[in-house]
Amino acid sequence: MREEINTGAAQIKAAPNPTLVKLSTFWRKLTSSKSAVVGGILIIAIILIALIGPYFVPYSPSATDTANRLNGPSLAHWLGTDNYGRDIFSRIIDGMSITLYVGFSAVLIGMTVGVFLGIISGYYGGKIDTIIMRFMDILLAFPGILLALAIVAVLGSSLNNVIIAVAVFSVPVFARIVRGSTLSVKKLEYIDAVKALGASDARIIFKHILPNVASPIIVQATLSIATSILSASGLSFLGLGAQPPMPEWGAMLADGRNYMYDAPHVATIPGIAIVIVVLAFNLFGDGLRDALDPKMKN
Amino acid sequence: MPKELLKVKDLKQYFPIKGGLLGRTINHVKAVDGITFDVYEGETVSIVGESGCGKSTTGRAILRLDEPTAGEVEFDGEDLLALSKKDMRKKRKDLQVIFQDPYASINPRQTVRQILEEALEIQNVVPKNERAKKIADLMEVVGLGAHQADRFPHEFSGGQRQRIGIARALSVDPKLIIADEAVSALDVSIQAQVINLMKQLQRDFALTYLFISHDLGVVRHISDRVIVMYLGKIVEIGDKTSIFDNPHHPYTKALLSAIPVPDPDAQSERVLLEGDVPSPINPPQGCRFHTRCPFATERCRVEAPELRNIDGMKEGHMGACHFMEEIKNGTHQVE
Amino acid sequence: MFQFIVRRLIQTIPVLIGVTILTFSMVRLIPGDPAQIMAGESASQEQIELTRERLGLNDPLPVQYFDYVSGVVTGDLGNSIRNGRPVADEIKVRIGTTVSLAFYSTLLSVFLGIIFGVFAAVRRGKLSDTLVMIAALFGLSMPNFWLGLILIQYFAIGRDVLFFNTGWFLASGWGTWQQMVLPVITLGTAGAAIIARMTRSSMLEVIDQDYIRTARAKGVKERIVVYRHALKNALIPVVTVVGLQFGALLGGAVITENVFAINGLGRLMVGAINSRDFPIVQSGVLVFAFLFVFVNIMVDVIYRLLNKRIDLN
Amino acid sequence: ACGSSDDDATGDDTSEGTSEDANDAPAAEGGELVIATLSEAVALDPHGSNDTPSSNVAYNIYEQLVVQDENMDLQPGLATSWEMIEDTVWEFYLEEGVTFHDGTPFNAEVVKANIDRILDEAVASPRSFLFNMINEVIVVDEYTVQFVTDYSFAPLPAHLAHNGGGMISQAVIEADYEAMADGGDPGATINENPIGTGPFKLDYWNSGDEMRLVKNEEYWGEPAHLDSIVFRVVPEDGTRIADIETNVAHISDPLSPSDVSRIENTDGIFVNRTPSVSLSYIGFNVQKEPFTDVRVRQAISMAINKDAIINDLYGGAGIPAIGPIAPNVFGFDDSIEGLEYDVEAARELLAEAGYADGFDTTIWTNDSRERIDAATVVQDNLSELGINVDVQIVEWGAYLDDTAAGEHDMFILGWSTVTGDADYGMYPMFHSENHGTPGNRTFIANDELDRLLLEARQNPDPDERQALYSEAQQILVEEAPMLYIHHQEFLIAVSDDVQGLWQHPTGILMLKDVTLAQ
Amino acid sequence: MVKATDILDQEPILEVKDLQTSFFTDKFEVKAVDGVNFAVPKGKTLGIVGESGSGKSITSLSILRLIQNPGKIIGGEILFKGENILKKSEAEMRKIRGNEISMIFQEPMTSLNPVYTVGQQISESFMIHQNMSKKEAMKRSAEMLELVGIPSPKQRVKQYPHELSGGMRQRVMIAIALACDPELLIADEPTTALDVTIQAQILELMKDLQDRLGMSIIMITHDLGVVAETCDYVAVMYMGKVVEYAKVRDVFKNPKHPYTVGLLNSLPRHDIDLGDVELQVIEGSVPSPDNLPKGCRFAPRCPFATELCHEKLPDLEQSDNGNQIRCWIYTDEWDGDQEVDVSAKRTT
Ligand SMILES: Nc1ncnc2c1ncn2[C@@H]1O[C@H](COP(=O)(O)OP(=O)(O)OP(=O)(O)O)[C@@H](O)[C@H]1O
Ligand SMILES: Nc1ncnc2c1ncn2[C@@H]1O[C@H](COP(=O)(O)OP(=O)(O)OP(=O)(O)O)[C@@H](O)[C@H]1O
Ligand SMILES: [Mg+2]
Ligand SMILES: [Mg+2]
Repeated sequence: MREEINTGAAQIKAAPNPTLVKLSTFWRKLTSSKSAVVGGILIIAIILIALIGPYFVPYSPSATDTANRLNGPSLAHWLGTDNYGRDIFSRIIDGMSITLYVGFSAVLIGMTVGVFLGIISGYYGGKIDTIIMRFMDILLAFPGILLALAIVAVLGSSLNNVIIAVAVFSVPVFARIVRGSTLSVKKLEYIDAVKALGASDARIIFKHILPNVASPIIVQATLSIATSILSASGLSFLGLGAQPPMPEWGAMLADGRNYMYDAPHVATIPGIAIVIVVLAFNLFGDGLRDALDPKMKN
Repeated sequence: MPKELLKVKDLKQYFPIKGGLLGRTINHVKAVDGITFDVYEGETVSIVGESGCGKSTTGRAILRLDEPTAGEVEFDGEDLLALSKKDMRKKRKDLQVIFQDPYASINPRQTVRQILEEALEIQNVVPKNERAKKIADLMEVVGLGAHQADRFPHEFSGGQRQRIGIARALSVDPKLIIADEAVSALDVSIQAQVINLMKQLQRDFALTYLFISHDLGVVRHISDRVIVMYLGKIVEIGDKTSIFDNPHHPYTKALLSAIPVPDPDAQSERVLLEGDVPSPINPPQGCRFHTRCPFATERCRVEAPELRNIDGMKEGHMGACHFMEEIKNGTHQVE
Repeated sequence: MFQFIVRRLIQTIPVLIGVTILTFSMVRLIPGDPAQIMAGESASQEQIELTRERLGLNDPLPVQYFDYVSGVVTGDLGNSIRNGRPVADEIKVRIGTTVSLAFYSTLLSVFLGIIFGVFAAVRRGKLSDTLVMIAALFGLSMPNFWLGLILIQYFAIGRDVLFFNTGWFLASGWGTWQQMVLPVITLGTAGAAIIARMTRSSMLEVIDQDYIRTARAKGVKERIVVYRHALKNALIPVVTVVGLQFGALLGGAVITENVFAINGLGRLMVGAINSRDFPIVQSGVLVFAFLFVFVNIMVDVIYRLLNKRIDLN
Repeated sequence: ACGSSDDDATGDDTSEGTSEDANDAPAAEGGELVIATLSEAVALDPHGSNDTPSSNVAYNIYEQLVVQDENMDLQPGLATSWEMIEDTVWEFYLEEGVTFHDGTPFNAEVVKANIDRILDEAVASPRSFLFNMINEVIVVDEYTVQFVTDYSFAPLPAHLAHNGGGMISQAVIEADYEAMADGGDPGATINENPIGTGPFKLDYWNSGDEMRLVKNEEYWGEPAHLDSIVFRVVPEDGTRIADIETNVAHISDPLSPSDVSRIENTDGIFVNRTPSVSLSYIGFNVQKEPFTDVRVRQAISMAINKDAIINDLYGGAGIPAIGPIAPNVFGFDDSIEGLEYDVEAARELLAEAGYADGFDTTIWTNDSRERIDAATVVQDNLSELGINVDVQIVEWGAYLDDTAAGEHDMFILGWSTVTGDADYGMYPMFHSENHGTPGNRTFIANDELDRLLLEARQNPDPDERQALYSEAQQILVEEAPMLYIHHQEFLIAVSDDVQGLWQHPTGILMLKDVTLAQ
Repeated sequence: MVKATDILDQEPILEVKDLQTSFFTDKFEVKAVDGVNFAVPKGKTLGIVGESGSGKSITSLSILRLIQNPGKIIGGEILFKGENILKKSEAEMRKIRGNEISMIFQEPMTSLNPVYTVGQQISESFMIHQNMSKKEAMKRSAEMLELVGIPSPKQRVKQYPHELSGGMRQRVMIAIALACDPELLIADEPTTALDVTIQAQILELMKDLQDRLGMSIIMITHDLGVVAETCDYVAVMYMGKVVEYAKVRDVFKNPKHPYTVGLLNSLPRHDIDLGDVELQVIEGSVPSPDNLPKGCRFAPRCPFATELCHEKLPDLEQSDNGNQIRCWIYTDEWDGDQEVDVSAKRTT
């Protein structure tokens, strides 16, 4: 057939494993995106540091040295010391994993629940939609602090419960976004085509709608990581966040609040660390979104 | 007389319009408003008409992609509308659909193989270990070549994508295929390829087509019988030659005359219709075409015409106009 | 349009009822006894019991809920447990402050967000685009208290920071423009960042539309193409974000009010939560929810006014 | 009458800063003093609130029968003198010719009405604990009043000096009762209309924001110098500092220890330090393993470097505590030796108790900066003994609930002996009758201690009382139900323009004799 | 090389010479328009036909210099009334756009700004080019709507695009385009999105307006029926190049290029019955722009292609009937069957 010549842009003749093909195109696209590469390298670095960094830090992250408190950056303490004289550099490194854990898990939980509710709402419409979305409205209109207090009251005060509380705030955001996208995706003809093949609702939702509402989810998720870390730290003043001496960045930031004038580095350094992580994930998220979009040429 | 595969009786599809203080239904879009026709095994029936006249809605209602408001759809002797959701899913093996938009009608995230595999899996047409072969066969049948199975839709041209859609429809060995504007989006040179393919498949697999199109050239080429719709109603139905060479309804005539002929010497007498198709929310009383019909009389404004056969029409050729005889004889008087 | 607003208001009722139930049960779910907190660390048991009785805290929960809701309906929000004042008065004196704080901050967010969003979109892919978007990420990840304190240091105290005194504004209170500038910036920055991102992507979508090409084909100047033809369309999806953003602002107002010593609803609420001042918390949440819903109805109205394609009914 | 002699003493005493800078600017009558405070007053009914911000305002509006000077010694207030005429009867002689802001006279009837109100269960005053030993108030004549107590209660004058004993106009009290009869909340009328005999009157109160007092021109004693005082709520530390640095406020109360150096380095502002009558402590739940073992409690007490906490974290604002009461409180005995900081000895004790390898435990604190700081250092210090401490910050409401229920291991709290008498500082906290909410959150139950505390509060003789309290303190040091951290020092930032200010050891700002430089 | 003006009987108003427009994507250059030549006679209509992606729209946008990033006009000349448009400043260009050269786009739904009224959109042209006041412009807008046959124009000017039907929107587009009496109207598939009965109305209207206003039209379409009905000259494009440029009758009656023939052959017709024969097809599809054939662009799909065709790109040459064809068959270098009859399959 002549068409072979015409469409032979990608010279794949034999038929290798389709998942491999998918993965390799995905990889090729991902690595061809500048932002994905920069973001990816940053993320890998962050993860590596989070994993092995704590074994190489110069000081114990919880060792207080009250005689040397609130010192600015110096050779001995690269990023200075905090109000207990603890080495901020060591704490940043040591707290990386817990911070990532907080940010990630909160986003993951909020996203999972929100996406689920949003898809159900958008796909089925009608009463289900009304009920779910009204409920989301209630959540949105409800002050987060109270919700967090109540959750912790029921489940007890632990970092994990705080994560749940933070996740709950982000559910309506995801639900709204996903519902909107679902409404437009479900109108596409290919959804009707698989329906006409006899596909069940579950198959349509998970195999056909979900992947196609992925991009806004990715964008929102990468942004939410920052807000989740910050919200979690905001709760620590209610005694709900990370407990001392846990070097969770949000808590470090909040701690630094009292020394904003004399020793602004105590709050600024964890703040910058959060921004770097957020930046890394956003860059990567942008690249990921493009790579997941098959319409973008490789 | 060949067997009737599909019998549609008095099919209605109303879409609710919400509004008012409590968001209740305050009105309906009467997209399809009581149409009746049969499709015989192995033939191609086309539905033509202007945009919004209810062609697609008819197709979707038959497939139960939207649940019809009223009417009967009998397929192969079985009432489709009475089936449970689950039984309907099984039944879907026999009725397939090809859509207009070669870009929107296949999931951009699946390779051709995955698309076909999924279809086979859903209806479990062939055992798992034979699926690869079946896919390869299908690819050859639609002229794509088995080696292209692992590519993504965006790596194909529009015509090729439409072939993927056809392969997907064929994969479950259906009896009836509803083709909703299946070739409208394609360039002429590609369109011809796909039309030829569809005709060939019909011969090879004894398929029946319900072919929805607004392109009368294509319709004339592919159909055995033609249904002309206007604003949710059938205005004329008949075999292809009757409709094209001996149209009786004024709308059919206007429609045929409006199409530009690719021949600079052709001197057609054009019936120019005034205005646009009215809204299906509040369709005109009486004959729905009367607002644009050059022959409309008071009767047309009040009384809705029935489909009927008159002298000089072939058997099975029917029009829905009060004045078919008069117009034909040239004795019609517009008040 | 009137019908639409009325319908939206009716739809609000279940939401508000949901909010009252949720608040009511949550306040009672959280540990901490208002009587105990009021009495302090060193109060006798009888003392606390007496207080509980007086406050009606010993009634069965459904009775308490009913009392509360019937109070709300008849306009009687009860009295604060902490200081005995009528809840309605406590809310009345603060609501204007919080609403104006949120309003000006929204205004700032929208203004900055749109300017930067358009700027970045027009320079898509260029260095300035990247820089603006990175700045937006910074804006998003900056905690309010941090920004607030930094602004106070630099622009309220302002001494020794630059070569001249930059103490142009005041650090506390609300009323004069010198008092309002810093809190509004503090509260509005995150929103500006979000709106900038939204505006940018929305602009990028719109700028490729056919009608933009039509405008250019008419000979319209590029600046007018961008600001008149493209922006008005690009704002349509942005508007809905503004509504949600307003909700986030109300939440964020707590911290800003605290930092700038602004006597607003947010601070009242946090104080009330801490002292388990149930009547204030319940009514405060309701007011917040009502504000939120009201603003979102307004946003919908604006959305519909902007988006002529949507039928008003 | 009582005020003037104190004034001179305090004037010198307050701070060198004042006198030095005061010389440049002439002090003058009048002016408005602006105080930026952390929290707002809860109520202006002195019987209806129990918080320092309320006391700070109320102290200027209402007066008590007795006042305490900066050494916590009792001085005449609205009463010129007093005596214990029987074991259970105190007689007070009142100042004559004093009128309230509303013109009504102050007399024995008024005193009776006030005390009765505090003890009235319907009012549910949070201050009733101060006077619940009073059985009856007897009006002897217009200016003589007797208090009959259930048992002999020596510290009664000290209790009457507490600003919970502030005298409210009888007319207002009656109006308040009337309002209560109509379903109003107790104290609501008084809050609206706070009428006392004090040197200032309420001008307005914008809830949540600011409150203004104006001078009482008809004051019975020497009138105040200031025209008015504004209390503004500024919750954020940094913002209060900004306000004083930008001359928006004259006083920032309190000042965080971490900001002391900044204030000291800024021209025109100084730090005012005042030793307090309060204690900050880490309590052990003595009914919970391993704190049931006194050796464990002692070991922990000895392992903590209080000096480091005070000097490094609190900027030296306070003195290390030996026992529960501060040096300026009646009953304090400076001969008692505390447990010394000695990590080695602590290690040995712990080993003796069978915890050579330490153990895991938790320490609770609420969201107070200073308490979290202490917890963090304690956590680090104890890790040297192998004790693994999990710090948990608990929200205040829940904190009070749960510590009262005894769900804690270790916890950090404070106690202020506002009466300046050891009874207030020790009876609620250590008597086994007061487990839980009333104050004994360590759940210590020691018969000997119970006996001493009871006897000391009922014995009319100061010397005998002192002896009893010495003994009790000795027991408390040895038993170590809590780790006594420090008696803090109040820190406030004050503008150089402010002269004649001093702060009471209970934290109340003394504003009557303040003047502002023009 | 031949000149595009050669086949015209009239003065040209526009002459496009060797126009080249490319898109520079990250990986490669897409030569969307690759050396296009044609001319538009005064007062007449030139049709441009070709498959999707052949460069019709990019050609027309190039004429108005409305190519957006990453596209760029990289060569050639566009002579409008003898002046090279490509040499003009952006400000001069704006004076031409919507004033001397106007354009109608394919999608009437998306080509009108949804947030402005129809009147506002028409009057903008008047305000820009004729300095009219708002009020005056609005009045003229209503007159324009009347001109394009919209009933009760005074009310219509206040309506938004979504309140009008597709046919009416396209009339509005025409009104916008005609507002300033342009000398050249470019209509890029003006009826593709419309129903046949509406299309007939619009085509009728355009013909009528051309007769009355005497403007020149470039009619871009892929519908050969529309071409036959409205055009005087036709340029057939394939992959960024003109392959046949001829008088309209010749294209239909005596097509020369195998691609033109293929197009005509593959067209199903409603006016004649072909019986049950298969449609003649052009095999294959348009190559992707990043993988252009080396020789003749059509060679991979051409039933007559020879070695030469695959190797070398032919020029646009004058053929025996005076039209211009880009095909080796009509040249002396042709190495295939000398007797080849390209048009023989046509069954009309
Ligand atoms: N889900 C729906 N809800 C409301 N109205 C609908 C819905 N689907 C279709 N309609 C309306 O029903 C009418 C018929 O639509 P349908 O899609 O069947 O027309 P069609 O003949 O296929 O037109 P086209 O040629 O444009 O595809 C139209 O007026 C359309 O607006
Ligand atoms: N922004 C762009 N980036 C890259 N290539 C482009 C871009 N715009 C157009 N092209 C390419 O330019 C070529 C010509 O496009 P053009 O729009 O002119 O086709 P057309 O003939 O008008 O087709 P249609 O009939 O579909 O409108 C196409 O191959 C297209 O892929
Ligand atoms: Mg359709
Ligand atoms: Mg085009």
